Amino acid sequence: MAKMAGEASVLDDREHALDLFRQMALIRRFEERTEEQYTRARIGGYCHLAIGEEASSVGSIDALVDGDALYASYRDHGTALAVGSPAAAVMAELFGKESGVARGRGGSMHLLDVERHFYGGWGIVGAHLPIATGTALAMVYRDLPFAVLCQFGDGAVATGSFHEALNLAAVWDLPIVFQVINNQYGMGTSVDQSNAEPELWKRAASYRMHGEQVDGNDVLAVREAADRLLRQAREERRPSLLETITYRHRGHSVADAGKVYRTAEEVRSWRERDPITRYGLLLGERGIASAADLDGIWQDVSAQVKDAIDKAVAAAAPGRDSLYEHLYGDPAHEEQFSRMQAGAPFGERGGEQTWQT
Amino acid sequence: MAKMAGEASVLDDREHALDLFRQMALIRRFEERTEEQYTRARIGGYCHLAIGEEASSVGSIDALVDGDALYASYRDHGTALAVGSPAAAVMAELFGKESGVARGRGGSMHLLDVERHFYGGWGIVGAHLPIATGTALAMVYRDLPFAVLCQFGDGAVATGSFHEALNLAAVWDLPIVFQVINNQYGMGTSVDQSNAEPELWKRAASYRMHGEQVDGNDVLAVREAADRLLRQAREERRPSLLETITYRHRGHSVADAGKVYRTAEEVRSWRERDPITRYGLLLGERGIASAADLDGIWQDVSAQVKDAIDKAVAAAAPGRDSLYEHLYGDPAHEEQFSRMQAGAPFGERGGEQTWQT
Amino acid sequence: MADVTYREALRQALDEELDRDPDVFLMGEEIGRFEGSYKVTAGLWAKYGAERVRETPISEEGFVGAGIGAAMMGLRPVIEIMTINFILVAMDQVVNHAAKIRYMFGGKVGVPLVIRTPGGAGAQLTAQHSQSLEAWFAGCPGLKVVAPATPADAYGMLKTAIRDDDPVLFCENLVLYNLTGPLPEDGDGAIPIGRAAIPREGTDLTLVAHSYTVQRALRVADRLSQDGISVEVVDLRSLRPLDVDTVAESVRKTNRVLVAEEGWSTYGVGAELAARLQRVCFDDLDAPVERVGQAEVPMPYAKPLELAALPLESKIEAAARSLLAECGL
Amino acid sequence: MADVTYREALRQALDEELDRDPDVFLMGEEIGRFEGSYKVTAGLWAKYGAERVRETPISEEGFVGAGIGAAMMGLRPVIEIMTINFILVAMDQVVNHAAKIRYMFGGKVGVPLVIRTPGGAGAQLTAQHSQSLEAWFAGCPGLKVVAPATPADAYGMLKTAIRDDDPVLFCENLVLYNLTGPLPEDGDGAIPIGRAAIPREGTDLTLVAHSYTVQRALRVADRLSQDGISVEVVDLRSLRPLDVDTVAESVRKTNRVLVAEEGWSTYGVGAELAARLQRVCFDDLDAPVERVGQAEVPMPYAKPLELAALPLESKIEAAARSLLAECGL
Ligand SMILES: Cc1ncc(C[n+]2csc(CCOP(=O)(O)OP(=O)(O)O)c2C)c(N)n1
Ligand SMILES: Cc1ncc(C[n+]2csc(CCOP(=O)(O)OP(=O)(O)O)c2C)c(N)n1
Ligand SMILES: [Mg+2]
Ligand SMILES: [Mg+2]
Repeated sequence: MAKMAGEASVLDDREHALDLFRQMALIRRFEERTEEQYTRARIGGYCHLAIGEEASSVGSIDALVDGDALYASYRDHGTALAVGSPAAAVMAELFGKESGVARGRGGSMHLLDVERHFYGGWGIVGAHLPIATGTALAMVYRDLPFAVLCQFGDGAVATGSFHEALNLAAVWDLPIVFQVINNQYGMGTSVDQSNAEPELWKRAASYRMHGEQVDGNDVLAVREAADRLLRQAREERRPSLLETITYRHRGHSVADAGKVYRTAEEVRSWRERDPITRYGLLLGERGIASAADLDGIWQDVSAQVKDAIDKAVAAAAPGRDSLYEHLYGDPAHEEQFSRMQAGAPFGERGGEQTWQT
Repeated sequence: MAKMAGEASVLDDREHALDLFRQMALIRRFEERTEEQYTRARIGGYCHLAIGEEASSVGSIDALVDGDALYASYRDHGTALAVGSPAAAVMAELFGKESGVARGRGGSMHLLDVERHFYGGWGIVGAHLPIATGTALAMVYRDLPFAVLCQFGDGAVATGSFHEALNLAAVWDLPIVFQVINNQYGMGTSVDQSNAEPELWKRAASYRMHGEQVDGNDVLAVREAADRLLRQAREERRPSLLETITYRHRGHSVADAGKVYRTAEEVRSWRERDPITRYGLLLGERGIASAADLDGIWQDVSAQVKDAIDKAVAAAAPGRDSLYEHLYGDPAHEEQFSRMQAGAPFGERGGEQTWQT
Repeated sequence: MADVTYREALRQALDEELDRDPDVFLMGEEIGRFEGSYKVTAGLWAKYGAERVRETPISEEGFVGAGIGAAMMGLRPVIEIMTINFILVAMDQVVNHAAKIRYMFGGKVGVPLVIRTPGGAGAQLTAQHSQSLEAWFAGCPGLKVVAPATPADAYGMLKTAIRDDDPVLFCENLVLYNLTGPLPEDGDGAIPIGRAAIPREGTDLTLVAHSYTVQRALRVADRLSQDGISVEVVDLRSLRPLDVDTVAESVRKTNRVLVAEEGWSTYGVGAELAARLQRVCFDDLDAPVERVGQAEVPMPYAKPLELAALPLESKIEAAARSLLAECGL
Repeated sequence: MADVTYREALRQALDEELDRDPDVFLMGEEIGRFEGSYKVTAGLWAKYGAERVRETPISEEGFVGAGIGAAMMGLRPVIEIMTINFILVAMDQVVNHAAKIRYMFGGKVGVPLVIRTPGGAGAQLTAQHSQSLEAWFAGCPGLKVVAPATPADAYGMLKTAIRDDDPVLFCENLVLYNLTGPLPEDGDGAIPIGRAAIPREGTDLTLVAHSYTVQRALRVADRLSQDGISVEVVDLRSLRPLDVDTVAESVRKTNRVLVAEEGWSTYGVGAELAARLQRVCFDDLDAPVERVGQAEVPMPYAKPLELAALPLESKIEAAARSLLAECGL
């Protein structure tokens, strides 16, 4: 969340500058340990890591103010951490524990943190763009001075949802920044294979919307652009499209080695542009942080992640008897469904009542 | 269908020049009589007239060569006529007769003429764009030297299908011309209410595709642009987006008076730009046709439409016993479904067998 | 109070809810100046303005999604999908999103959304505009699906749906819009979800239906009564929750049941009801549960074919008579 | 011939059909260089090239539509939708278009299209990636829907589906891909659509299933046989057409039937079967048709909840025992 109100450079505020580093380091360490926990089968399902993309995520999320809303794709562990969700609650979600951010129901792809205005973690490519647009509509409807940041991958740009959402946001003058995190691939498909116009930010023109591209591995550049565009959204109710160019070091998911569709050379060249190393060097150059300072941060975040894992291991899984909880929220729903029990599949007769609401 | 191969001007070929007039006149008269037949309840369902849009339709369809495929929206009476389907078969379809182009199953919105490569008449806004794209793909797959012309309304531009189809066509280098017939409104919604970028042709840029706009009430301008873009599609396998600006004189459908969302003044001003009157004047000015010539054409097409109505009135409606015909085409389908009769709804017991395949 | 049309009942419910709760707003194609393709929102745009009666481009996936995102913030969007046929382009938003959000996010956020949409057939609108797809949604946990058959229920259940904290698919019917009837007399007329109604009592046969088919069922009951056959008509009103109890109670009395519906019977509403009833009324049924639905084809255009495909009264009546004959009645 | 996996059986069928008919081509996300998200198309891109094994952007609505448009020209596209969950964004193309085109256009054009897509759950993929939605499509006239449960059927029915002149939804299952079994011995192995199979005969109970649930059913039958209970397992193989005859014949022998499925039971496959069977086997049934399906919630992530939601063998077995107990067995 935004640490400063004005226009001052991040680097002038040492605490803020270090915090950006800390956030990225936390994500990196969290993802590494997540991968390890996944291979130990403590985490199930799909598991998409954001290693290499930390600056794209942290830079723009850092520009949010309290009240702004955030949406992300399924590659959302870093999103939750950047927004400030406790690492333990995030890890607990990956472990499927009741103390997880979604009470263990959502897992890796469906993190959220409503108190921090983070509205998920979504699994259908492109589909959360219209939803985020609706949240921006709610801000206008309620006359709130806030904006929405909606992050998604380059793969989403080819979906009909992308087009409908951007057009609606523009036709309706909604306060939303669409951030495409262009990590070069959607699974094994490259951006130019998916998109006739691979300069994705240019699509903004189809909606008379401002579009721009920044180096997504430069956390300060991302932050600057996001901050500016979010302000424009809040103050002028103008949507925009921000493309941040980055790379995922790992495969699409932990199950994908990521070697078939790209060369070792390509991966290596991007690793050399690692956003965290790069920002660390900058902090050193500017005399903001010594190697020891950064080391200290790495140790802190490592301890934090270790603690998160320990807590997640120890946490309780949801009980089987809670299977039907949270399906409906309306207080009347039990009454509404009360007459649907009769003849329900495996109902009256079976020892176990599996039909409930 | 294209009457000339080369680059020569349409006006240099008197027969061709008159044919364009004749086609537009036929559509106009057909639509007028259709409206009348609809109010006499001989036609049911929805009924969308293309009065005022004749030049947009005829101009581009005239640029097709035999082998090119054509797709249209539900506003398709004129499309079928322009492609050369017998007026009697088109009218019979509107009357729901077995001799109709779709054997009376499709009605007004679902005309087609496979022999003339006209692949329908579609009712879900935007949805035929991907389908037309697939037909263009088939042409490449089969290495045919033909192109697809896909016509749709301005309303379709806001659909996800528009975006997905144009992107696929561009990514795959398909021979297709997407023609948006911009008649200013989708039902009662104006183009700028639906589209953040109301210059619809500009959307082509999002797909690195050529886009252009022409006066859709100028049949020669439409023909010239379509001819050029279809050639480009056939010869260079490059898709494009062509916007033709026109106006529908009537309401959205026969049920809509078309008065709530536009002023009488606006309608009047467009009627003054009537594409048929205008082209007739041009033919006169250039000495290609006298008032008497044009009158003769009007009489011919009126007779043709009258004949079509007479035939449609006299034609037989499909028999109730043909209800299950054409559902599946595979020769094995009856055998496949033979074991599904048992316990079918209202099956064995009822006097009438409604479950069949 | 004078009788009103089903259309007017809906309009009044919308008007009153817009008036009552500033979080309620409408969204859909042509619902503003044009007053709705079927004129359900007549006068509301003029009264409440473009923010609360929001017109949309032809982007069902987009604006259903936008409704979800607004509902997640606590607003109560009421979306009109011009006809149920077009919901197919927004299916992912309804099924993968609206229905799943609360559960998938562990109850941390909900979706108080209503999607109003008419289904039905009979005006030669052909294959792509004549469907009754409600059973698919009724099979989807997380959604509620209602399909009122009278002006009073349309009015009362729309209010309840709007006040419900969960997503409700509110199925209307093109043929019902002009049906007239009284509005509820007492209170604000809200009618609970999940309760079937018995618009006509009888003893020989239970005839179950929803939406417009209830009106057909009532006419069939009339006709059969002329031959001394007493038909009890059950109006399901709600498909999820499905009030199996009420149907079962009726069947325990009549011992025979026919389910009529406008959609295709196979894998349809009648299938679920038959599956329930053969279980809870196993010893009460004198004959199997029977079903009548649309002929299993896309709806054809030509009038004779359309008539042959529709579950008309004649067809329901024939099925009823055949079922009764089976039982020696 | 050595046993092959279900995945390999599919791959071989695709390979042979690509080889046999130049009009057959594949289309889908990641099916080329990446060889398919579940590796079903391994080696085919290398063998047949990018024109015949066409990779697509994430545009399901777009490329399903493109498949339809290519099929209308007489090509035979075989589309892979990565999992059935994503078909919801292409639902309009499947239901309003593929299913209706031939009929709506009076038989003048057809759609020889296959859509292959895996459903199923069990690997903690959560609500948006764990569905079994095939019943909805099975309810749609104009489509055929198959769901093979063995490598031989996967192989043989995929061939038949590709050669069929009408659109076929070919349902695979994530959990089945690694199942091994023999391929058909004779001819080219094509297996007709619309014929259920009886992988295990029995006399006490008919247990009906499709797709992966057939494997569960067979294991349940094994377990029950240890207690002297003889279970006949019917593998539906096809949901539209649905081979009611074979199930009914079995029920006439066993007098008891349980339908198990991976999807939600309510308005599901078992509903339709129950509706049919209570009719054609009215006097043969000793007890009502029973159903077991997924718990009626979006699939939760946490393992204990997922296990509680899945129609596991234990649950099927319990339902079977309870049904038999009902009948004094
Ligand atoms: C509609 C839809 N189609 C397919 C998928 C399967 N899928 C999951 S992730 C993915 C690639 C997305 O790539 P991108 O948007 O670039 O995000 P990244 O993984 O690079 O972060 C695909 C095809 C899906 N989830 N949703
Ligand atoms: C997906 C979808 N949504 C809504 C409709 C209802 N509808 C039919 S025509 C129409 C307006 C289309 O306008 P446009 O594309 O400009 O074509 P025009 O009628 O002007 O020729 C609408 C909204 C539909 N058929 N399909
Ligand atoms: Mg990507
Ligand atoms: Mg228009």
